[in-house]
Amino acid sequence: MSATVILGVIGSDAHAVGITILEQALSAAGFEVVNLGVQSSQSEFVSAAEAHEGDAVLVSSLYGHAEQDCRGFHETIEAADLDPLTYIGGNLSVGQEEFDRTRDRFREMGFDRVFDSETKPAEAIAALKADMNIAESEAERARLTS
Amino acid sequence: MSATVILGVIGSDAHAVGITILEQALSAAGFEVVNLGVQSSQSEFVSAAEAHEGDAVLVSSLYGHAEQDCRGFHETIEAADLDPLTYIGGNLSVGQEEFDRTRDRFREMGFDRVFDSETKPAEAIAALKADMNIAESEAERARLTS
Amino acid sequence: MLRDTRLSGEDLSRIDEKIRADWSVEEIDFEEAVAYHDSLPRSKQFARVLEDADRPLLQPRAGVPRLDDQITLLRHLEDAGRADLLPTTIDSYTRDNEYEKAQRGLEEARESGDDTLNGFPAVNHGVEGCRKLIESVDAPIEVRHGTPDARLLAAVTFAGGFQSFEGGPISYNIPYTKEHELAETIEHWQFVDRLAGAYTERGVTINREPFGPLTGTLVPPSIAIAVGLVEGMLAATQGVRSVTLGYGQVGNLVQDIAALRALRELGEEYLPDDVTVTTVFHEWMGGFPPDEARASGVIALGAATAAIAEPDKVITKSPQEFGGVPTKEANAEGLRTTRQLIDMMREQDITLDGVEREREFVEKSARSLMDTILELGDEDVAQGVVEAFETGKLDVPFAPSDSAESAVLPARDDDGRVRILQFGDLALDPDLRDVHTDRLDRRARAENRDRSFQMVADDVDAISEGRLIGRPGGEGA
Amino acid sequence: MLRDTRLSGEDLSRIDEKIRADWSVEEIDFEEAVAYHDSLPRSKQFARVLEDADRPLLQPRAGVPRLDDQITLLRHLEDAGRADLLPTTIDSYTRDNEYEKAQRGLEEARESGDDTLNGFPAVNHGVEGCRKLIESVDAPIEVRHGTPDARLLAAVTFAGGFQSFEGGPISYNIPYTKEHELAETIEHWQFVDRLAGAYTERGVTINREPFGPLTGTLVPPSIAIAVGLVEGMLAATQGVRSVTLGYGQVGNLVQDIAALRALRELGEEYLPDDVTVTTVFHEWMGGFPPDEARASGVIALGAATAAIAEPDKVITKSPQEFGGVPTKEANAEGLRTTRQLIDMMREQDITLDGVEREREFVEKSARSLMDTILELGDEDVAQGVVEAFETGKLDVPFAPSDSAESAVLPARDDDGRVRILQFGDLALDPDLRDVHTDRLDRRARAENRDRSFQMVADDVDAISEGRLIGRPGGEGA
Repeated sequence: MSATVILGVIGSDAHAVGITILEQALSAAGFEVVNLGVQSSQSEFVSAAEAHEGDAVLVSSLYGHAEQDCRGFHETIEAADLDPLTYIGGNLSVGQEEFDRTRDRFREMGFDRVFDSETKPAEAIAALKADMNIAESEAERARLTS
Repeated sequence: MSATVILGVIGSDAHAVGITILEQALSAAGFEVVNLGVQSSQSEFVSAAEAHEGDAVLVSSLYGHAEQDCRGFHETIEAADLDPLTYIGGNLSVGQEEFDRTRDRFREMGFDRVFDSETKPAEAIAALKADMNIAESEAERARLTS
Repeated sequence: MLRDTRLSGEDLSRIDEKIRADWSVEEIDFEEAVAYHDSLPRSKQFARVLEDADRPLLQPRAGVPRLDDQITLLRHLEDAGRADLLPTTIDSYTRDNEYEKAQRGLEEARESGDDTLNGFPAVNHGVEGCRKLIESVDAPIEVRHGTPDARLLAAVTFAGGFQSFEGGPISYNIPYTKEHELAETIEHWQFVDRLAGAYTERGVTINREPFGPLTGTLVPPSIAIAVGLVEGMLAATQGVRSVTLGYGQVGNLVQDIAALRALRELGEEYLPDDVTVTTVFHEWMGGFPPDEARASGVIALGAATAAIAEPDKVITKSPQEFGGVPTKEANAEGLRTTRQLIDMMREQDITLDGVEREREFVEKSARSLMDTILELGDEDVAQGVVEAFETGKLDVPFAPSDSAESAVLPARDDDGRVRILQFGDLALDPDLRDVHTDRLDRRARAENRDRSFQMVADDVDAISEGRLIGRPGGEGA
Repeated sequence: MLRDTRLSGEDLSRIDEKIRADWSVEEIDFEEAVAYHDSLPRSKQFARVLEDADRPLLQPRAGVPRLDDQITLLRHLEDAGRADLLPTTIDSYTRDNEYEKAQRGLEEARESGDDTLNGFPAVNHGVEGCRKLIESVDAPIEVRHGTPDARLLAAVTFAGGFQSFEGGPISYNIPYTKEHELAETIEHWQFVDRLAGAYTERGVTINREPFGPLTGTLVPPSIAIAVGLVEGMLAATQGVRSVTLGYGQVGNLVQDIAALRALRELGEEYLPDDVTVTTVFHEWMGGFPPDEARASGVIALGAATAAIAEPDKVITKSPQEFGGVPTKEANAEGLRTTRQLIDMMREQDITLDGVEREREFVEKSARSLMDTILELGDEDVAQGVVEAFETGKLDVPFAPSDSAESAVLPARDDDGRVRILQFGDLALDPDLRDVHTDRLDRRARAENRDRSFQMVADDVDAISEGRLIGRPGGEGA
């Protein structure tokens, strides 16, 4: 397995803790990871997906402006003739909106999966493997859920 | 000076900390103190005032039932042909009543002075001395207010 | 004549019949009650849960008159507060054995919805009511009260499925009432303990917990420990095999940790080998600041102390302590603040300088009191403790009871530890007294004033005013 | 070329003119500004109040866009929170030097009453607005922000009467932004510090405070200390004479006390003798529990740590930390909980085992980093620190900045102390690295798992989930 995952925090958000941990977790799970870091623009994501032949793009946002920052993102990806899996996770809504509604909105925008800020890396990894049809070894499963 | 003060907690109230401290403070300030302790009845106060020729009766109540416990108290004192100073202090009202209103009610019942639960012994002593025309020495004043 | 000997089965039956004449309760079938206890899941076996825990368990205080309200309250404390052990606090009328008045209060509460009683009248709810409560929550429940004569309460609640019972002949007499004879309350509690012992012999361990904080205000640790040891010994004589010795926070970290260690060690030493000794730490029982934020600070200091000292159980306070009975939400908040601190601190290896020295001092002082008690009673602890209180050789500060001299006056030293300012006739060896006096002299010098009762008065108010030590100059100092 | 040398008066004027071209602010008359500072009462002299205190002073965080609201907020924190020192937190647009956007936000706030800015846009309020704020409260106020290029902000706020200014070229760059060059932010802060120095030379001491917590998440103490020392040295070169070195609580009592001691001692050692060094302790800067009661527990542990370690200043948190910006009431509550604990504990003599050993370890580690920095810069700390970050020899975990390698990964050891799991190129001597690795191995064995990034992930979430150490098994463990 050597699926490539593009990872970054979108917009002017500078929260680095989450993607640092996610990068480590993805690497440990056997993915090739391209970490764009914080304050990454839509075009940086798209260029990286193109250059590294990314199989998945993981967008993180923790400062409440994800919707604005992601407007037109999937159109740009399509325009570049790419078709990666796209996930987004973090504090995605402003205020006290129910997460179910938030998820629906981001699914409509084109994201394949939407996660809240309590999501553990293991969940994202399990989702990636499921969506990419990568079999988990028993050992990996045990480690990830421990 | 050897004024005699009768001291006690009225009703079924068993809070002893306050009067223990007050007893000590009064003794140190030169008063003769008869401490009836907790759970003292009106008649115990009156008998003690009679037996010890009490110049003042200090009633303490901390459990919120002072008004019921003191009903008819001043009539009983008068009936015994006594005329001591009477003070009351503690948590005198139930609920959030303004202390000014509480004071008025107990003044109407016949108490010469009414104190809240934050009152320090020094205040009660200064009041007793004022009401009994006992001069405070400079030294005492310094000690009491220190 | 009062003796520390086990009541016979005949005594037990005779007294049981007599107390049930006080108030008509259904006939209690002991065998049936034992079978009921046997039917309870292991998670409701109080002694087992407490004794097997690998971390301090948290227990709040709570009691309201109506059964359904009490169930709602306890469930909230389990769910929102994650309480490990639950309480049921009994109302004042029941504490005075005024079951008729309690009944009226309960009926009024049922009719009006208002709580005219300040706790749960377990005798009036009867065995069936108690069992419904036990069955409605997951954790084990202790009976907490303040009843000098708790015989009927014990008979009903034990049969009702409760497996832990707070109090004792000294700790529920001296700090709570004025006119009960100590010899009498000891006799009454011999029945309670014998009943607990009878269940214990049938495999239903009833946990007994002397009330450690006593008057709750600056009680010197040696006095609290001596009272707990005496009550534990009296209970053990009657067949009790699970004793939780209590101690109330004084607020000095070193002294509180030392006192809890001394309590456990002396408990192991003075109580028979077949008694399992556990300890309970009460968060500050004195006056609280009239402000929830500052009250949370007081609670947190208790929690931090517990995290380091690791008692088996912690009785929590709520941030609404100043205002009397807290809402169930505030009660759960006190639990959660306490748990957060304990869970953040208990895995840390925290060792404080001076704890061992203070522990030795507390132990020596408690031994001095215990030696006197046993000597006065010619090795009979029941007779000895009555004699000791009569002569003031054992004494409790600020005690309302005529059975105590109440001549002891405590004050904090310059480090905030509770010392003794006035000894009365307290049976402390002269070298131990000298330590107290020296420490208070040091404080007096530091504050440039005489060692006097004014320190006591200042210390009593200090924590509610935002400090530990009542320094001259008051709040702004 | 970047050098750690004092800017000339000409440089100062030239830069001053240039930065004021960014946004039209009124001409600042330095002499008039000095006279204004001279007219302030002693109680508003920040450095004097801080340096003369005999107990830890408390300071909250707070900033809203409108002047009148900021006055109301600060007065509330003074009155209801009894804050000793006050803050004014600056909005994000100002931090990005987007004064036009800040102006629009301020005007919207004035029109609508809604706060569209997340802080006080001091540049837009101008010198007069700042002075009104200074005059409206009793305590001294510090400017707190997060601005990589804070030159104009400093010019306006210093002239506006503020006498304390948080931040520095590393601490307001590496944890806050992605693309600022470190060499550039050092140059910018040389101006800020030189301006503070100019006031200082005229008798108006401007206190400077490097931002100690950095990324706020499990930062190893040696890294935080090295960054603070470098920023303090850079400031001293420009004539700053009052430096407050900062450190953020990690939650292990021994390590936090040790780190604060090391910070003070190394500060005295590395900074010139004519600099007065003070210390500030930040209550936990990581994730908070989503529950005010548990959050109060986290705050209380910080307060207890401060009571024992006695830093000169404590930056408090509020129980609403989880939810973002707290209400002013919650902010005052955090102050009062903290004060109650500090005032109950600080008179107690509390000495913990192991603090000295940990302090030595922290000091050795910080020295190892400092030696490398000075060596890389050939004794020029400015050049050295740029080189150190470029090579990863100095590094900050979880840093968003491209100027840092961010290869260091921290994790807690079995006692809850923050150790280093992955070193990247961090310039720690091998024997020091071995200690970190040993300790984490011990934890790994205790948890029966590999030493791995999973520990980091678990530890980052632990406190918000109610524990200190992220043990396997999660919340219920």
